[in-house]
Amino acid sequence: MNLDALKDILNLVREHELAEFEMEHDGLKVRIRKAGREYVVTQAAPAAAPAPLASVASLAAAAPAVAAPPPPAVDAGVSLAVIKAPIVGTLYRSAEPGSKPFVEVGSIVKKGQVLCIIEAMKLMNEIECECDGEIVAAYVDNGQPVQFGDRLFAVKLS
Amino acid sequence: MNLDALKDILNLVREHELAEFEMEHDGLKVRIRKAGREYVVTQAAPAAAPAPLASVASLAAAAPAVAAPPPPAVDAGVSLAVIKAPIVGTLYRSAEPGSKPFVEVGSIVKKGQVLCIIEAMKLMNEIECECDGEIVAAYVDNGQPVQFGDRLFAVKLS
Amino acid sequence: MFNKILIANRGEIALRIICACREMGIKTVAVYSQADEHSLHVRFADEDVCIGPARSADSYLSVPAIISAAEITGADAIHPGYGFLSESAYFAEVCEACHIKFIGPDPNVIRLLGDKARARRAMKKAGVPILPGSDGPVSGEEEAIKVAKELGYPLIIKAVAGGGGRGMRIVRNAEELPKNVKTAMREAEAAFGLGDVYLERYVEAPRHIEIQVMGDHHGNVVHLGERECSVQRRHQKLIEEAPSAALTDKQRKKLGATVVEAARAVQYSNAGTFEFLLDATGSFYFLEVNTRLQVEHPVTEFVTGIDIVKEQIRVAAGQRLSVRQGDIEFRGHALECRVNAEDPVTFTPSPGLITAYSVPGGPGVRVDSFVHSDCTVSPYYDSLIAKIITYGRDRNEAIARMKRTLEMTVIEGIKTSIPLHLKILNDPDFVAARVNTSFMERFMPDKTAGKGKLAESA
Amino acid sequence: MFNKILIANRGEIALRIICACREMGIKTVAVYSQADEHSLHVRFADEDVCIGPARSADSYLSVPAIISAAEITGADAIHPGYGFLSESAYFAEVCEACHIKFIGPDPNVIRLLGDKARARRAMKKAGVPILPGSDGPVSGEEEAIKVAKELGYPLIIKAVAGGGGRGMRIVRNAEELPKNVKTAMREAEAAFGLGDVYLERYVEAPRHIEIQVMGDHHGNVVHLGERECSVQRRHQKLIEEAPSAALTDKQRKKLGATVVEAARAVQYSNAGTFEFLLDATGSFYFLEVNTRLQVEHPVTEFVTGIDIVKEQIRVAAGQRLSVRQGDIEFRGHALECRVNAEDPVTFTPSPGLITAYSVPGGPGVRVDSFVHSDCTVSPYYDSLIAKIITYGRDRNEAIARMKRTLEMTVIEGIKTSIPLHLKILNDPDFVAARVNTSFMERFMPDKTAGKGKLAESA
Repeated sequence: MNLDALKDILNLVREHELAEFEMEHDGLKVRIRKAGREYVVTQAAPAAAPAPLASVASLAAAAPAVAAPPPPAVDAGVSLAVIKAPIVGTLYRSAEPGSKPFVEVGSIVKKGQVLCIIEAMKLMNEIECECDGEIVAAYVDNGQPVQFGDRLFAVKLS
Repeated sequence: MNLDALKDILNLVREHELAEFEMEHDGLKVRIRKAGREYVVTQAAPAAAPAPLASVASLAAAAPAVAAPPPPAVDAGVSLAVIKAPIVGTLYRSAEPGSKPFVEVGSIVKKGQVLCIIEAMKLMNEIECECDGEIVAAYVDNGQPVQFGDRLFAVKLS
Repeated sequence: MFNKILIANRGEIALRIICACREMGIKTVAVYSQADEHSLHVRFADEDVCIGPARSADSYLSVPAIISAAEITGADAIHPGYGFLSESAYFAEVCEACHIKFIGPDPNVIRLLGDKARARRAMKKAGVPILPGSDGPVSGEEEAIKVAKELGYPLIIKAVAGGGGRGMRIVRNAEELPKNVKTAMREAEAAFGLGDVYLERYVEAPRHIEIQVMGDHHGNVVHLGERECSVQRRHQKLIEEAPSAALTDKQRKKLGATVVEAARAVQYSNAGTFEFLLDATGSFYFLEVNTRLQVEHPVTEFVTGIDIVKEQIRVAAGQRLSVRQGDIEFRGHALECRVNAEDPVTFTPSPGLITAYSVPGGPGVRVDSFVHSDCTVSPYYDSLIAKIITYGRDRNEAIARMKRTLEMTVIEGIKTSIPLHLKILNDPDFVAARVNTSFMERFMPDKTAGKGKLAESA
Repeated sequence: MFNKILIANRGEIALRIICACREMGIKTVAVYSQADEHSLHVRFADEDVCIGPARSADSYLSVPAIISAAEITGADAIHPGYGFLSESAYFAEVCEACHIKFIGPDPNVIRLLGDKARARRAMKKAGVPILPGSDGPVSGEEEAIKVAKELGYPLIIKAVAGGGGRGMRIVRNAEELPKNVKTAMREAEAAFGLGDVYLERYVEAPRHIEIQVMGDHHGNVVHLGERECSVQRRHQKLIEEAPSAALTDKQRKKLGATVVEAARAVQYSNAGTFEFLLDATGSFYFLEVNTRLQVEHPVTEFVTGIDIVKEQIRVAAGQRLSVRQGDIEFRGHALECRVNAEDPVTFTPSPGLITAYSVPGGPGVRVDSFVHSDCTVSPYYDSLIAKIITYGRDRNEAIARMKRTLEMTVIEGIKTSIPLHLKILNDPDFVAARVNTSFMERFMPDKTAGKGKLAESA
C-alpha cells in the first residue's frame, strides 16, 4: 500500500463522513476512526502462519485481525454499520453460480434484503441486511469460508 | 510497637538528622526515610513461615527484609553509614562471654576499631569500623547468626 | 491415517489432543468461541475457526457450527474430548452422515449405553454384576411399590436419561416412596424431557471404581486397569488414582475380564470407561459407561505407559490396537488432582486474571493445563484450570510428590482448590486409602449443604 | 535420616533437591548469592542464607560461607548438586571435619577419581578397558616421544588435572609432538596450577556413553544403565538419552557389570557416572568418573523409575540402596534437551527478563526449571534455564514428544537454544541415531570455530 492509496482512502472517509472505516486485504489492515482521531495501518501476519515462539502477551496482540465487539450482527457506528457472519460456513455472493451478486459496493440496500448466502451443513442460509443504506465495502469473496463474527459488508446508513 | 515508641524513634530521627532509618525486631520492621518523606511500618512475616501461594511478583517484595544495595560494607548516607556483615556466621558483641561489648549505641568509634566478631568455621573474624563516628543503632544481638549483607551497626559520621 | 483432525473442545483437553496429533504428524483445527480467542489451543492448532459467541449452546455445543468448521477446513475426523458433544449419539451420527470420522464409539453404542435402563439390561445380559432393581423404567407409583417390596430399603430412584444427580432420590422406607417417585419423575421430565425413572438398591458409602477399556474395529478389546475416584463432591471427582488400593490382583483381573467381555458383547470400539460401585463387602455393581475419554485418563497413562489419545486416533482410523492384554503391565501408582478455579472452602467459582503461574518439575510430575501467567480464566466454562498428576513407585511416593508439587505451585490472581487438595492429602483416612464417596463430606463448609441433592430426601 | 539438608547450589538443581527433601520430610536450607535473592530455590526452602555477592568465587564456591551457613542453621548434611563444589574433595573433607554429612562419595574417592592419571591406573587395575597410553604423567618431551612410538598416531595429550578441553592437544604425527607437549604442559600449568600431562590414543568421532552407578556404605553397588551424550559442543552436552541406540543388551550387561566391579573396587558410594568413548568398532574406552549427580540424571530416572536424588540422600544417611540390580528394569526411552539462554546460532549468552514462559504438559513430559514469567536470568551463572525431558515407549515416540513439546514451548524476552534443538531433532542422522561427538559440527555457524581448542592443533 502506498501513500497515495492511503490518501485516497482518507479522502473517501471524509467525503462519506465516516466515523470509522476498516479494511483488510491481502494481509494489509487499515483502520480509521474519526471521532477518536485514530489512524491505524498494520501489516497483518498471514493467517496460516503460526508464530510458535511469539510471546503470550504478543499472542493477544496477534489475535484474529477481525477482533471485534461481540454478538450483535450489526455494529452501529455513527454512520456506518458492519454486517458480520452469524454462523460458520461458506459464503456465496449470488443465488447460483454465474448469476449476478445479490449486492455490490455502491448498491443501495433495504432492511431485510438478502446480501449473501452462507452454506452450513448443506443448508443455504440467507443473510439479510438489518438496516437501510449503501454498501461501501464487501469483505469476503464469493466461495470463501467465513467464521463466526467475520465482517461481511459495511453499510453506510441512510 | 505502640505509638509512643514510634514517636520516640521519629524524634530520634529528627534529633540525629538522619536521612534514612531502618530497624527490624521481633517481626516488626520500621523504615523511615526523610529525604523522600517515606514513613513505613510493616509487620514482617515470621521468617520461618513460607507463603507458598503468594505471587511470584510479591515474592520479590517479600524478599529478605534486609535487601540492601550490594557490596561495599559501608553505605554512605548523607550523614549515616551502615556496617554490613561481610561474611556469614555467628555474631559476638564482646571479646569473651561475659565481658563488655566492643561498642554500644552511643559509643564514639574510630576507623579500624573492632565493632564485633563474626565466627565462621571456628574462626573469629574481627569486624572493624570503616569510618569515624557515633554508633546510633546495633541491629544484631549477641550470639545471633548473620547472613552476608545483614546490617550490623549504623554509624552517624562525624 | 487422518490428515487433519478438528478438535471440538477447548481448554486443557484440546491442548492434550493437539499434543497427540502433533506426535502423530496429523494437522489440527481448533474451534473456539469468542471468549476463547486468545486461548493456547487456538495458538497451537494448525488452523482455527471461530464458531460462535461465548455461550456453549451457541458454540461448543452447536453441531452445525462445528460440522461447518470441519467442512470449510477439510478436516477428516473430529475428536470431541470430554463434556460438550462427546457423548452425543446425534453428533456422532451427523459426523458419519457428513463423512467425517467421529473419534469415539459408533453412534448406536453411544445411544445404547447412554440410556441407563437399556445399558443396565445389556450389562446384565453380558454377565456384569448389576444392582438389584427394576429391569427398566417403572410405570408409576404402583409398580414402584411392587418393585420396592422385592428390593427392600434403602433404594434409589434414578432417571433413565439421568446425570448430575438430577432426577435422583434416595428412599429409606416405604412411606417415603410414593412422594419421591412422583418428584423424581417430575424432575427428570424437567431436566431431560423424559420422565422415565427406575429403581435400584442403594449402596451406602460405596467406593467409586472404574475400568478403562479400549477397543478397535477388528474385535480386539483390552482393559487398562482400574481407577479409584471415590474422592468426589456432588459427583464431581476431585482426586483420582490408579491402581485402587481396595482391589486385589485377583479382583482386578476378574473385573477387567468381565468388562472386556461386556465391551465386546456391545461391539465397543475406541476408549470407554465402565464405572462401578464397590460396597463394604467387596461386591461390585455396574453404574454406567462413559463412552468417551475421561478427565482422569492421565493416571492410567502413567501406570501403563500407553498414550490413550493416540490409541483413540489409531483405532478410529481403522488400525488395530497397538497392545494386546498380555503386553499391558501396570507399574507404580499415579494420582490426579483437579485444580479448579474456585474458593477452596465455599466452592464458589473464581474466574479472572492469573497474574502468576508456576508449577514445579522433578520426577513423576505431569501438568495438563491451558493457563499461564497473564491469562484470563473465563467465567463461561467449567472451572478446571489444571490437572496435576504425580507418579511414584508406590502410593506413598505418589502422595508425597503430589504434596510437594501442590505446595510449590504458584497460582495468583484467582483462588484455586489447591488448599483443599492439600487438606485431603494430609487426611489420615486418605493416606490409609480409607475413602468412599462420602469421604469429602468432612471438608464441606456446611455438611447438610455438602450432601447436595441426594441428601435432601435422606 | 537427616533432619535438615543445606543445598549448596542454585537454579534448577537446587529446586530438584528441595523436591526430593520435601518428599522425604527433610527440612531444607537454601544458600544464595545476592544475585539470586528472588530465586525460587530461596522461596521454597524452609530456611535461606545469603552467603555472598553475585560472583561464584565469593558465594557458591566459598567453602567458609557455605559451612558457616550450615552451622548457623544447624543443617546436618549438605547436598552439593552438580558443578560448583560438587567434585571438591577439599570441601567434602571440611564437611567431614565439621560433622556435616557431604552427600556424595568419600573425599579420598573423589580425590582419586579426580586425578585423571591415578583414576586411569585404578580403572585399569579393576579391569575397565582404557585407551592405550602413558601410565601416568610423562616427564617431558623425551618420554613423550618414547611413549608415542608405542602408541602410534593420532594421539591426544591431556592434563592430569584437566577438564573443559584445557591442556588438551590432538597430535597427528611425530613432528607435531614436541611442540604440543610443551604447549599442553604450559596450558595445564596455567589452568590448573599443575603442568602434568599424559598421552592416550586418540579416537576419531567416538560416541559418548556413560553408566550411572549408585553405591551404599554396605558394599552394595548397582548400575542404572547407560546414557548416550554424543550430541555435545565443546564438551557441553546438549541432548542426552537413555538407553543408547548403539548398545546391544549384551554390551549393556557386560559394561554395566564391569563398571559395578570397578566402583566396588574403589569403594564407591553414592551416585557416580563412568564415562566412556565408544569407537566405530564397538570398543569402549574409559574416559573419566564424575563423582556427583549429573545434569542428565532425569533420563535415567524416566527409564528406571528410580529417584536418584532420594537414593543419594538415603545412602548418605547410611541406609541401604532401595533396589538390587535384579529389581532394576529398563522401560521405554527418554531424551533430555538442555534449554540454554543463548543465541541458537551464535551461542552467545542471552541473559535478561523472561516476559512469557509456558511449557506444555501431556504424557511423558518432565520440565526441571527455575524460571517463570517475569523472572530475570542472571548473567553471572551458567546459561541452563530448563531441562525438558520426554519419555516414550520407544525412541521415535520420545523424539516426537520432544518436538511437539519444544514447538509448543513459549519463552519470550530472551533467546534460547530451542530452535537449535529442533534442528537437531529433525536431522536424519539424529533420527537414525547416527551420532558421535563430531555430530554437532554441522550446526556450527563457522565450522573451524566450532571445533574449538581441540581443532587448533589438528
